[in-house]
Amino acid sequence: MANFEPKIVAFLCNWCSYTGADLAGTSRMKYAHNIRIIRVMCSGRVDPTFVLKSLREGADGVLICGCHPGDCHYHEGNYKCLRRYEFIKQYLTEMGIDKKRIRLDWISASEGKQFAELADAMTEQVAELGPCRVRSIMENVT
Amino acid sequence: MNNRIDTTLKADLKKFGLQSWNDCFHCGNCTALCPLTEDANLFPRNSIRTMQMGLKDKLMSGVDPWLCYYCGECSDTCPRDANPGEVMMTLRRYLTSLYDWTGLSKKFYTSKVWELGAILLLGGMVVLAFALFFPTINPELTADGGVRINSIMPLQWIEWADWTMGIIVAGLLISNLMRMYYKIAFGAGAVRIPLALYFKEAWQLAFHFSTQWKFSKCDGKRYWLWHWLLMSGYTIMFILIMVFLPWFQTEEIFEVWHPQRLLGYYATFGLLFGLTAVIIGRIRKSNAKFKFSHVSDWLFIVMLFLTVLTGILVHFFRIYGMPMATYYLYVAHLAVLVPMIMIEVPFSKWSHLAYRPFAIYFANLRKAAMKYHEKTEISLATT
Amino acid sequence: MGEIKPTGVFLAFNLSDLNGIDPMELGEYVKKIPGIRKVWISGEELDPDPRKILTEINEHKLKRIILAGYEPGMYKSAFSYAMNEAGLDIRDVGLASFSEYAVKTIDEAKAVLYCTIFGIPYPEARKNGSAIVLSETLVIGAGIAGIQAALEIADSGNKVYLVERTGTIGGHMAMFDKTFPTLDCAACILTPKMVDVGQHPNIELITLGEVSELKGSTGNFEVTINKKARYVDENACIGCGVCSEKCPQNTYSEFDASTTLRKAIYIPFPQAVPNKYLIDAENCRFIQEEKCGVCQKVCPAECIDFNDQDKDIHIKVGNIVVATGFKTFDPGKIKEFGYGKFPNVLTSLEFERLINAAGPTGGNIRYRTEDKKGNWVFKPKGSEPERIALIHCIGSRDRNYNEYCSRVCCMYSLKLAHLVKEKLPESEVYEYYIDMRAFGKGYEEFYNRIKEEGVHIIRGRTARIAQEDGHLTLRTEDILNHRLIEQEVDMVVLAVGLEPRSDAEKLADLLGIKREASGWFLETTTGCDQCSTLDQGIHLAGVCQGPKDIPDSVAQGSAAASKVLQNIIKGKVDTDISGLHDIELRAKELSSIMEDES
Amino acid sequence: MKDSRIGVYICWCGTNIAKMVDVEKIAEDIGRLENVVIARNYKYMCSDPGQDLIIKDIKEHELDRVVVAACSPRIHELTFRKALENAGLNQYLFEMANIREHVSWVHTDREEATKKAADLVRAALKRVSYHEPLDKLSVAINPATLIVGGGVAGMSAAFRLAEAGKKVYLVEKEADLGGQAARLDLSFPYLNTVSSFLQPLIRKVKEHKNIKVFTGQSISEITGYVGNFKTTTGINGKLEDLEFGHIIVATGLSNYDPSPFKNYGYGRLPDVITSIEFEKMLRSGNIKCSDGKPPRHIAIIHCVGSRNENIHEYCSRTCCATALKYANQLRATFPGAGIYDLYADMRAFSKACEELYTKTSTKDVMFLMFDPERSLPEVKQADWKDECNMLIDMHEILSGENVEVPADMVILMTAVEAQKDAKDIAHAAGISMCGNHFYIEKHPKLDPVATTTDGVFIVGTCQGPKDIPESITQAWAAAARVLAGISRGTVTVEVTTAVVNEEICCGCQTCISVCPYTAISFNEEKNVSEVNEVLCKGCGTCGSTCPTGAIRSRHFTDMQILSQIEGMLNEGKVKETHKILEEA
Repeated sequence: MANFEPKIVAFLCNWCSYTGADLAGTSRMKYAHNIRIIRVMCSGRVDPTFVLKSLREGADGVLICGCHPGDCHYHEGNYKCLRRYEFIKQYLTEMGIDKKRIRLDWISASEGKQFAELADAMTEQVAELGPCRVRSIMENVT
Repeated sequence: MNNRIDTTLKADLKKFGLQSWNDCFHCGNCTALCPLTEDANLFPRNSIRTMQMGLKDKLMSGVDPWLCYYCGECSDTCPRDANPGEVMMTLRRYLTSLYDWTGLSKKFYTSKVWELGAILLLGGMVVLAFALFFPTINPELTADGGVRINSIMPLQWIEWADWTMGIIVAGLLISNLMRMYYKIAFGAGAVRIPLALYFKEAWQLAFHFSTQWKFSKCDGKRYWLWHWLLMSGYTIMFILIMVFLPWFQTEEIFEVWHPQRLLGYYATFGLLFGLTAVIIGRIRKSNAKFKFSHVSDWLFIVMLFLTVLTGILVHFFRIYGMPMATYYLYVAHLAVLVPMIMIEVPFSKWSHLAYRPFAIYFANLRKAAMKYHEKTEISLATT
Repeated sequence: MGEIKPTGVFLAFNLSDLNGIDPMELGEYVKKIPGIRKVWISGEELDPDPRKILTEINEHKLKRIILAGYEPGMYKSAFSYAMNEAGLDIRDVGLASFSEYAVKTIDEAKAVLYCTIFGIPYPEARKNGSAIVLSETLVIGAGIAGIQAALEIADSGNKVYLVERTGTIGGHMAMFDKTFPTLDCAACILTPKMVDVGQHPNIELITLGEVSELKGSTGNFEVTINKKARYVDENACIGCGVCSEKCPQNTYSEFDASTTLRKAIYIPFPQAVPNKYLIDAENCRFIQEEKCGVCQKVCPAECIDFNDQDKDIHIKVGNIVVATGFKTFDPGKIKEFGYGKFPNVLTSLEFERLINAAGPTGGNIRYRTEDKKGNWVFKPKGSEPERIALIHCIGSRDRNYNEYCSRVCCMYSLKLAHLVKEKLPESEVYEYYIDMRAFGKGYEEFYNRIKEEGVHIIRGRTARIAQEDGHLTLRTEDILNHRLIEQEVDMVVLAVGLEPRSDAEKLADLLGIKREASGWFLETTTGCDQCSTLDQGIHLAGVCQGPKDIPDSVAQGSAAASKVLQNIIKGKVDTDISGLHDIELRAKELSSIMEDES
Repeated sequence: MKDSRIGVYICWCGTNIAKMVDVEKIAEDIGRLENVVIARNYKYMCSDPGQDLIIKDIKEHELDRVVVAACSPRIHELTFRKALENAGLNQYLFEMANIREHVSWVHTDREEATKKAADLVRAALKRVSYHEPLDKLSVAINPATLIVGGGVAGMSAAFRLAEAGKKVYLVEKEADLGGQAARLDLSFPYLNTVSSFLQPLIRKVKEHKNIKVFTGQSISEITGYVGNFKTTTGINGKLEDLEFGHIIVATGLSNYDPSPFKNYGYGRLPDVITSIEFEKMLRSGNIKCSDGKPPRHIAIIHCVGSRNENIHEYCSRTCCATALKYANQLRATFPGAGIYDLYADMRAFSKACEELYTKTSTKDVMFLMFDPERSLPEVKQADWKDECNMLIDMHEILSGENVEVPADMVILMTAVEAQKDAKDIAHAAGISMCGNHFYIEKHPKLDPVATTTDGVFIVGTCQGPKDIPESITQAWAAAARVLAGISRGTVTVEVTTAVVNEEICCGCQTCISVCPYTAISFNEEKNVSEVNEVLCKGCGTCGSTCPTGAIRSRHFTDMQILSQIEGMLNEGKVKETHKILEEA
């Protein structure tokens, strides 16, 4: 897989993770350009269909970030997300998609650096898996 | 058996010059700051705690107060202004009075009347003795124009008086030391000390007595020097007049470099220098250890100073052949010297000269004993 | 007016709290009041032993006793005991507490005493009509307390001037990494509030400003604020940071507690509010010697103006909230610890920045080293310390420095210990404390948690720190284990206490606020009120009134705001009379009114 | 998807974006796409000319949607929304693409950065076409306030609100006002009389025209939401309905009964008393042992029930200072007596308390330290030959000695604990409790008096142990909140709330179970869920759990986010007759 540039969709909660990503920017931390960020109010809002849609549309990986457990702006949205995440991973594996393509992590508003590192790590992780073939398959089917 | 909290002790200690007993909130700063402390001897804090709780027995069986040379640093940095150094000083006074079986020491420490009274009494007795036995003095000069010092009273007599005094003092000191030893070796929390150790550790005595080595570990080497000069000068002079009087107090005046005079001069210088330093210190309160001066502190200094002064004068008067002055001053000299030795040495401040090295000795004995017991236990366990 | 029961007055003074008030004079004054049978002065006429008091009571046929002084309560129970013995109603033991009303002059003392004798609350007697209150409010200091107060007031639709002496709001809290005991990061919870302040339509933020003059009267203050030159047009600056990149001049960053360097044109920290750059004139080469001026050349928004001048802003306000906060104790004063001599002896604030994700090393704990220019800085690279010691009560609970307890050090030290364990799990952490003051909600639980994390917690104040070949050695008595510890460590964190700001006195004089011996602003403890001063229009919030943790400061910020809102909504505020004579008259009058009612 | 007329604006942000992102190119490409009426790039969109540009275009080209690609929405979303409002367009018909913080500042490869920026813009473009106009919802606030608990905290809050001319209903469980403070003689650290301010306060509260006091009453049930609560209470039988906009809960605390501690012998030994019992003695001036004699030795024991895993792990916060207060009072009363203070850690932290501690130690009060975890002191009867009634065995850890403390009277500094009925109030007002039944504040640091339920505040010791000044401060803090709320008159509710599409709602009630704000209720006859927009915070958790997709969280609808994903990952459709407006 020479110079394969994966596309990764990241869902960030508005209160912690998105702010953290902003901080990474304001403190000029450099990270992989493969991450495409979508803002949701709470990681609890991330619906499994979002993940599937992303893969369907050609994303090679999906990253979900929320507040640290206990810090959730909505008390326990991130726990809900955590449960769903387990389910999605299972589902993906059943569909024959490597569950490493999706990742859930906690980024607080002060953890710009951590976000940058996470972005790089995720990119690497997905790059190793190579491109996700869901889209091409679907297009051949239809 | 639990020991009972005793609130009366502090009242007792106030008489010995305790300023405030309860300021300490036990942060342990003093103990950690002190260069002389070790796991076995966690003073001043521990002593202060024992004092606060009024655990008399523990206090008596401990040597900690004697291990403190009062550099005063703990008092300077104490976050609660609890004055650990001064507390230790007070405890030393208190212990001195405990060791003394005659009970005089306590009297002297706690009542000015008694101390002054005793001093005057002894001084008076000396003068009286002279007045009675030698109402008339016929001034005689030696061939080389010096004063015949011994014609005021035969040297023999003086020597006898000297010896008796020496014996009394020694007797008192030794008996008190025995008591001290007893309390420490068999008091609360005592350890059994195997006989051999006594000899093994004996060198400590001589060493610490002669060098005051621990004191030199305290922050100011300066103070150590002063103290050492004072103490060595005193000891030399003490020995000269107590033991070698005939050799020291001779009719003929030797050359300046003659050991008799050199020793005399050294001792005098040491005393004078040390004293002046201390006096200035106490007046200026230059350092924490000088901030609070108990009556006993002043009395001792003053009397020693007078003794030295009169001694010096006697010396020069006789050299330059001024008989009457010499004789009168000689009487005065003895009149301060005698009470100083009789009271200060066994009962008051100066006794620490004896207690301190012994305390160190006992402390080391105890440590050694503990080590010894550990070893034996281990060996027992292994066998 | 009604007859006063035969009363004895006990003037409870000890030399420490005389405050320049002469008990004798006070005694003379009281003797003249009808109904006063006997006046004692503590120590001299009477040392308050219940038995002696009892005989005195019987001798003078007293029915009532008033204790006056700064802490008369100290003796109260002795008198109530005696009164009870004498078969009298102990509710007739009254206290005229000077500390309660922040009394500092003999006349105030007399007034308080007089009111107590006539059974009138002193504040009541001081009241004298009321004044109209302007709806604008001035908040001095934009730390968390000031921010809170400002937001509360502004949210209720009233204009607030928020004056901050530095270039950004946020105060000390913005510098912290995590907050105890919940460990949520200070920045994340604070910055949203800061943004609110920045965007709030009712808040006029005046940074680099200091109150320089106060005129007018309660309810209608005329305040002059001296606004320092920023040299950057706040409205034009887009916060791109090019200027700072190009600026050649380095100096220690205040925000990073001097753990790192910043430029002469700078922004205190990325989330600063206002998010605009500023030039610090002392270090700007152009302003100092007309050289350089690079920033001006590179600025894309052309917003840099070297001719900017300090200017005075005049405002009229009805209420003033003082929330000027604190400064940390300078441990350099304690020679035993070698702070400033040994590079790896840090203050807690420096360490707070060091472990902060946004700090000099990105949150990695590193040694402090010397750079080429001889500045002490932390470099992200380099080895990690393996043994870290924290020492409590630095400059607090210490009569050589500050006698008071700084209240937060124990907890933030535990927090720091936890953070170290989190970042360097292999490391050994040592805490040296005197009393572990984990008093707040969830604090004790936190303390227990830290203990379980394997932090060595030792009761004993470290006496001195020595440095040999890079290692630091601490000598401490481990009191509870009866041994001495010579602990070798790589880094020492001094839990420095809190102190009043150095300009506290100036401000106090300006606003007529009284101060404690310790320097903190003095509230009137009337009704255990922590916020109000004797002037009904001036209120205290946060640490400037005394050490506090964040929730307490926040609460007090709101509390001060509530008094402000009350004044504003009411539209008027009580004004005071101060003259002794007037107060006497008023008290008499009130007491007679009460007579009629009963 | 319906046609819409979108204007796209790419910001240079000086060089901040332009340096790393080819803004012209993006503007050009985007301009080709469907629905894009106009695509511009400009140096500073946030600047006034930049905003004017948008407003002008909206008017000229009848734009119905706007996308701005610039910095983070957290910085300037509001700015641009206002611009839309000014142009007469609903502010929610706007979307922002963050190409500064998330692109130009974090990447180094200009080409890739440009690509990514373009993706983000397309995503926003797709998303915005699904935006729908929303209006802020606001509810009127009832200016009255209910305060539960007539202790110092409750009364202070009541008085402040009343003074500000607001109606207050003050409900107190006991027969009279005053609470815990009424039991105290003096307050620490200055040892002032509590009654000297408490009694006047009680009088003022009772007499105040804006305060209606209900004593001997408790609150059983509260209905409604912020601004519009209801409850029923009343004195001796005749109930009345109360309506109020805010609730301040100040129910205070209760005292721990130390009987379970066998080692202290409370109940067994007559002269072992609790701090509260001792306060009573102080207030009567009658400090005597059970045998009527004055005590010769008095011992005070700290941390009885506090800092103890088996009873209360927390520290009761006020006992240490109170003990110091007692020590001083005892010393004054019994100059010759032995006073012993058995403590664990001396927590004299409040203003002037450390000084009080110092002062106390100069008054010959003996402080003895014990280790609450290892060995507690043990009080036992003394035998006739000891000159005291009791002896306390303890391990004194500062000296390491086992000692015996003589005592004629032992005062136990008992812990404080939550009210027995804390749960009921919590349930009624919708407050959450922590393990030991103290109420949980909204945020332990920045919101110490609010709760997760809007309009409900907790003040004083019901939230955790506190001294009087701290309680009062909290009370006033809450009062400030209430006053602010009232003077705003209305509470504007997040419009980005959830709404239920009743057509497809299957009534499974999953949403109800996941909602952290109990904002969703079930409508029995319609058999559908209903969202209370006032309570809903718009977290969207319900939306993502709804099996039928009946619940939509406004402004974050599935459609919007899905389209965003789509736009992000696809080259958008290019319109046939594309024309590029050159820059003005």
